[in-house]
Amino acid sequence: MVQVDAKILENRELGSQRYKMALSAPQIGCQAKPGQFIHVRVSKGFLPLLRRPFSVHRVQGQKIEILYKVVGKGTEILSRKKGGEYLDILGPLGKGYQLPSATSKISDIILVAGGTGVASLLFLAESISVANPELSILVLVGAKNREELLCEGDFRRLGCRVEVATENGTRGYKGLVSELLEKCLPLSGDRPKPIVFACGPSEMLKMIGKISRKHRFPCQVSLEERLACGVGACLGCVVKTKGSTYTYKRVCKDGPVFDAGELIWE
Amino acid sequence: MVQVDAKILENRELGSQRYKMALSAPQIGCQAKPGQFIHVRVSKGFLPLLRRPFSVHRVQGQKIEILYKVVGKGTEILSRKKGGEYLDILGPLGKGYQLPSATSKISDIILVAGGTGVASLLFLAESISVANPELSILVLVGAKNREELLCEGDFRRLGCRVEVATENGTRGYKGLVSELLEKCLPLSGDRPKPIVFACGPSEMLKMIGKISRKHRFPCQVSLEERLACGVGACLGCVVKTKGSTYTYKRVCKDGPVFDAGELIWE
Amino acid sequence: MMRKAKEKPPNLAIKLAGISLKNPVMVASGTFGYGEEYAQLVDLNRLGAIVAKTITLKPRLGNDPPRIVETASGVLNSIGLQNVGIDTFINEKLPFFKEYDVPLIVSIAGETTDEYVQLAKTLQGEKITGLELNLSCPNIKYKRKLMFAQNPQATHQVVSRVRKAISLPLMVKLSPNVTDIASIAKMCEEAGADGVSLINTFTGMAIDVENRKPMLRQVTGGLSGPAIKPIALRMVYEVHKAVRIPIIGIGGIMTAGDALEFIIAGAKAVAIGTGNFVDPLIPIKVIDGIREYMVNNKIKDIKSIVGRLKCPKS
Amino acid sequence: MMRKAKEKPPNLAIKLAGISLKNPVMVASGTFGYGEEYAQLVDLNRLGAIVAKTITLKPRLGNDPPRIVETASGVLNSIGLQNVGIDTFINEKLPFFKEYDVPLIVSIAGETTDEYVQLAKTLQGEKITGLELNLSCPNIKYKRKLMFAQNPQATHQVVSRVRKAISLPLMVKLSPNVTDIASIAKMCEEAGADGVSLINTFTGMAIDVENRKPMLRQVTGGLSGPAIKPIALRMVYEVHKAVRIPIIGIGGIMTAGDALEFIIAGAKAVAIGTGNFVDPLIPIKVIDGIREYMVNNKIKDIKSIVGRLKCPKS
Ligand SMILES: Cc1cc2nc3c(=O)[nH]c(=O)nc-3n(C[C@H](O)[C@H](O)[C@H](O)COP(=O)(O)OP(=O)(O)OC[C@H]3O[C@@H](n4cnc5c(N)ncnc54)[C@H](O)[C@@H]3O)c2cc1C
Ligand SMILES: Cc1cc2nc3c(=O)[nH]c(=O)nc-3n(C[C@H](O)[C@H](O)[C@H](O)COP(=O)(O)OP(=O)(O)OC[C@H]3O[C@@H](n4cnc5c(N)ncnc54)[C@H](O)[C@@H]3O)c2cc1C
Ligand SMILES: Cc1cc2nc3c(=O)[nH]c(=O)nc-3n(C[C@H](O)[C@H](O)[C@H](O)COP(=O)(O)O)c2cc1C
Ligand SMILES: Cc1cc2nc3c(=O)[nH]c(=O)nc-3n(C[C@H](O)[C@H](O)[C@H](O)COP(=O)(O)O)c2cc1C
Ligand code: FES
Ligand code: FES
Repeated sequence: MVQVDAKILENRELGSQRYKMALSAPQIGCQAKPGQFIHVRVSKGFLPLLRRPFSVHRVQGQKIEILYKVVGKGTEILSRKKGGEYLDILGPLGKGYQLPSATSKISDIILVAGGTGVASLLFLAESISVANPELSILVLVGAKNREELLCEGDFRRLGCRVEVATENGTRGYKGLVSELLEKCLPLSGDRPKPIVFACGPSEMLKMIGKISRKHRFPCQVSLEERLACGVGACLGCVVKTKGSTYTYKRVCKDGPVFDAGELIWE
Repeated sequence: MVQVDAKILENRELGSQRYKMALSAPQIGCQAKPGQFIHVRVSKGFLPLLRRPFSVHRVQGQKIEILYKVVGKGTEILSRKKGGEYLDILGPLGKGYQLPSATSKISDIILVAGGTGVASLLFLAESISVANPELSILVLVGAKNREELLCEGDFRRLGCRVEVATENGTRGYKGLVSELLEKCLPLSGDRPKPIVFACGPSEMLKMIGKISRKHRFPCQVSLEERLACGVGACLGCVVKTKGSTYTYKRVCKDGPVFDAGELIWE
Repeated sequence: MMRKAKEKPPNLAIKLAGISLKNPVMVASGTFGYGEEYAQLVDLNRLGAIVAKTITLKPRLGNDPPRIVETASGVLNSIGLQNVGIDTFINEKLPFFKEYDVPLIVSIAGETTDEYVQLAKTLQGEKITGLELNLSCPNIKYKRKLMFAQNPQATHQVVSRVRKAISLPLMVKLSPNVTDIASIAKMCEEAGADGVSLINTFTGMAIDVENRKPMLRQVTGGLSGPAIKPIALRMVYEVHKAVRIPIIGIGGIMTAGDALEFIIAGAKAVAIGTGNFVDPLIPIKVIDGIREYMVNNKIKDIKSIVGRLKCPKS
Repeated sequence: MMRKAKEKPPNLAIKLAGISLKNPVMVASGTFGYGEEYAQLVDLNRLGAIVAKTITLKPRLGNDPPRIVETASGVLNSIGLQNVGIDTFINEKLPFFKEYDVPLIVSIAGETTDEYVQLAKTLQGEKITGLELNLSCPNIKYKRKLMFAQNPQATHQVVSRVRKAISLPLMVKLSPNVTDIASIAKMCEEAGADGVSLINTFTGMAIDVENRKPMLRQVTGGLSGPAIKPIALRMVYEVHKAVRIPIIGIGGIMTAGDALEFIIAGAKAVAIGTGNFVDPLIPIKVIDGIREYMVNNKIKDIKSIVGRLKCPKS
């Protein structure tokens, strides 16, 4: 974990209020693992006051990328930044996805992305395909409509199979990506169970959590909560997890990736 | 008084953190008198919260100009605005300079400007020379150093005589512009007394007030105070003036221009 | 989204302490003068009500300047109740409102209970809609050090004595500088107030470190603006649970969303203060924004959401 | 500007309630965990002192989320004193500080006076520098509804009982949610406290108007950040006039200028809370900025400006 003033290399609009920003941050890039995030101070002043968290989307040599959607004042300010400006960032933060170990004999990998949830999953797909090229990866990408679909091509270039769901049916399966997951599951008895990694809106993750319980496959989900410190000090970002009764874990430090089975969904 | 969303036509740095901004605001331009000001919302959000006041520097057809110095967060934000953006402004506000009436037989006019105080005095010089072309105007321009001198050429083009004072002596008289005023005064008995108009830092205005009392010439000064509403409603911007004991007048409504003789300097 | 012709526009009108308001959006005392200054910029007739700058028996010069300083999302003021006094108010300021069709609530402050009663009686005969007792100005020195609104007994006494003296609708403006605002509000209710206005400013200060001097000549002043909104909102919420008389929610309202927060927390009406300085059209924008919210959320009557915060059981 | 070689660097060291601090800049309870999390980012040894997250007798799970919401220049939190409890703190958290040379002040909270005494006694034997009694957490439910720090008698009782039980330096953290903080601070002084920490958070709330639900699961939370600075500063100023024990100024400090305002108003030390979240280097930047200010203003010793506000006579 380091704090750096990172130079913005590029901040490009992808359409539908989604942006991709590249930053020069080798000190972060060399440590970052899929599912980890950076905590960004979007303004030199104090408005907004708190930093904003974004998943590491990609690491390429000296540079790291984030992929974000403008949803409020912080991301709005971010979207107006230009190449050449500097951003104060903390990272890499949090506990990322547990990659399937290269030696263990394993099953299919399914990645389920909702909206900007693709951000961390592309990094994950890249890492898996480098570490374990023989693994087949199925990626389910969901969005409201075809305009909001992200990264399909990137996943295909990595050799992943990609299926698409849009809520309004303008591309691929019409409906929620969690429904698409249930359709795609290889449930025939003798195939080994898949490992599922999911990132997206909490409603989607909750549904996927249910499906994983029902079909008993291992499932890791990446959660979003409002963060303050981002480093585990303030206890502001907790989620309920199973314990003797229950216990709270910090999204920023113990997560953002959790085993679906350990969470208590409200 | 109107509230308009005025288009920024230009926002040009003049050097040493001074900027000139031109706005398209015919509804304000057509009413504005020298010494009046506009109240500018520098940010669409709420930081800074309050508007910032700037004297009308010039009116040309559809456009009005302001001349400002970057001294804090409000002016800093203003300085980063680009032509084509819009600014929410209120104006023209306040009571401006009382122009010498065109018919009365009159004496010399002396304008004394300190720093960005020139802003309102150029508009005044223009108005006087249009209304009363036969009047001779002497302008004393003061600044910290030669780099910070403003509008000398503009005054000369209007046919004014210009004398300069810099605190470090890099141009003209070395010292304060108020000292220069005392040197320039036509004190010989039979010449009619001059009328003095002054705008600049409050220390300077205070000294000029003293000089006007000593030499008994009429003197109008334009004051600065922190404003909130700018329209006379909040009573936040008062200065002490003479009354039976004393009374408070509002810089934004009863001023910003006052007769030096009516003020109680602290 | 198209609205069908038969759909009725939402109803923003409310009754507040016996006063009928076109909508629940008022302007707060001290931030709108006596209406004249803003009349050129804002259609006064569209406002729910105007609360005039607080007046006292004698004219008051107010405090020495500087009186205003900006803070993070806030403003400190120490005006010190500068005002023309009740006689000049009645003779010179009141006639202005004759041309307008907007409820006028007159805010008064005294140094003693007797002064409040005398002010109230003097106003009883005038053409005004209601009275607001300002028991909470942080910028004047009180005999007993505390403001009226910081002292439950003093609050009860002044409210009940004014109540007995007049029949005008009677609001009481409370101070947030207290341990338990709900108990003070209850005192007002018991003493016969028709409503409570929450809140006046917080006492605060700012220092010019280069000169080691206070930024305000009076050292301390009253803090207003978005900075205080979360606390003001909590106070409205607490008072709403404690009393039945209507609440006017005040503190940092800049948008329709802010106003709706207060309404949902329990305010029947709201008032804009510092917002007027930021943009004189904020009251109008808030009214329009509330209407839009009601249309979008199919709320027919604004009264139906007053105090309707859905709290999860804990 | 060149400094002559013979000029001594300014002295930032202070004594606070018997504790020697390298400089007057501490980090506030609850915003710096138990030091571990920030140790990778900040050189802990440079800090004036660390106040650890409040601990209780038993471990506490804390409140249901959401626990954090941003407001205008502020943050509302309702953590609810989640903590590992005193035993785990001593066994697992305390050893971490052995490697560091920085005063550690441990913050404790109990539901009853007895719990405070028990906690204090347990800590008396440990390697810690001082104790802070948190009498002012707005996020837990108290038996008598009010917090200790809202009740002068309860404050006096708990402070004097803890005072008698231990010899460790003893600070008391007060609540701003009171009518008269100076009188509460006086109670602390009378009861034997070595210092007061001003202030904890203001109770506030925020509402999600689209869903008409509170933004925090617990409805209300504690407001911190620049928004509250003017009020915190005024409280320090008032308390400084009322007591002789040192004051730790807390509330919205983001810059050296903010810290200096508190010092000039009367705080002998300051603590950074929310600022740590904004930029973990704020404490260090504040220390460096204070030093620079002292050099520029030829102040040899920080103590010489504590409480030295120049007030104009009025
Ligand atoms: C670990 C982590 C990784 C993230 N990665 C990404 C990413 O790669 N790309 C991306 O676009 N977004 C990501 N987010 C979400 C992103 O941080 C928020 O969208 C952003 O902080 C919103 O800031 P804002 O100021 O624009 O919105 P605000 O004005 O603060 O709020 C706008 C809306 O967004 C919601 N919101 C704000 N913050 C959060 C949050 N932390 N979690 C959930 N909802 C929130 C609010 O409820 C509100 O409805 C991530 C969040 C976390 C916790
Ligand atoms: C009627 C009037 C006309 C003005 N005309 C001009 C003009 O034509 N050109 C120009 O450059 N400036 C003018 N000013 C001053 C200008 O309004 C301030 O410089 C500006 O508001 C500072 O805003 P800021 O946010 O950048 O500074 P802040 O961050 O608010 O403050 C920076 C510094 O400026 C001082 N300051 C801030 N506001 C004022 C104020 N209103 N009066 C005096 N000092 C202040 C503060 O004390 C502080 O030291 C005028 C002021 C008034 C009242
Ligand atoms: C400059 C100024 C003057 C004020 N004068 C008065 C007053 O005379 N009487 C009063 O009851 N409240 C007065 N107030 C308080 C406001 O009416 C309001 O209660 C407070 O500002 C909080 O609301 P806001 O955050 O929307 O400004 C004044 C506030 C300001 C900013
Ligand atoms: C997330 C959070 C947790 C806090 N937890 C505690 C706590 O456990 N004990 C305590 O005494 N104060 C606690 N505080 C209050 C701070 O120590 C401090 O008094 C307050 O935040 C005001 O300072 P600030 O504006 O610099 O944040 C907490 C504050 C925040 C924001
Ligand atoms: S954001 Fe502070 S602990 Fe997670
Ligand atoms: S700024 Fe409000 S009266 Fe002048």
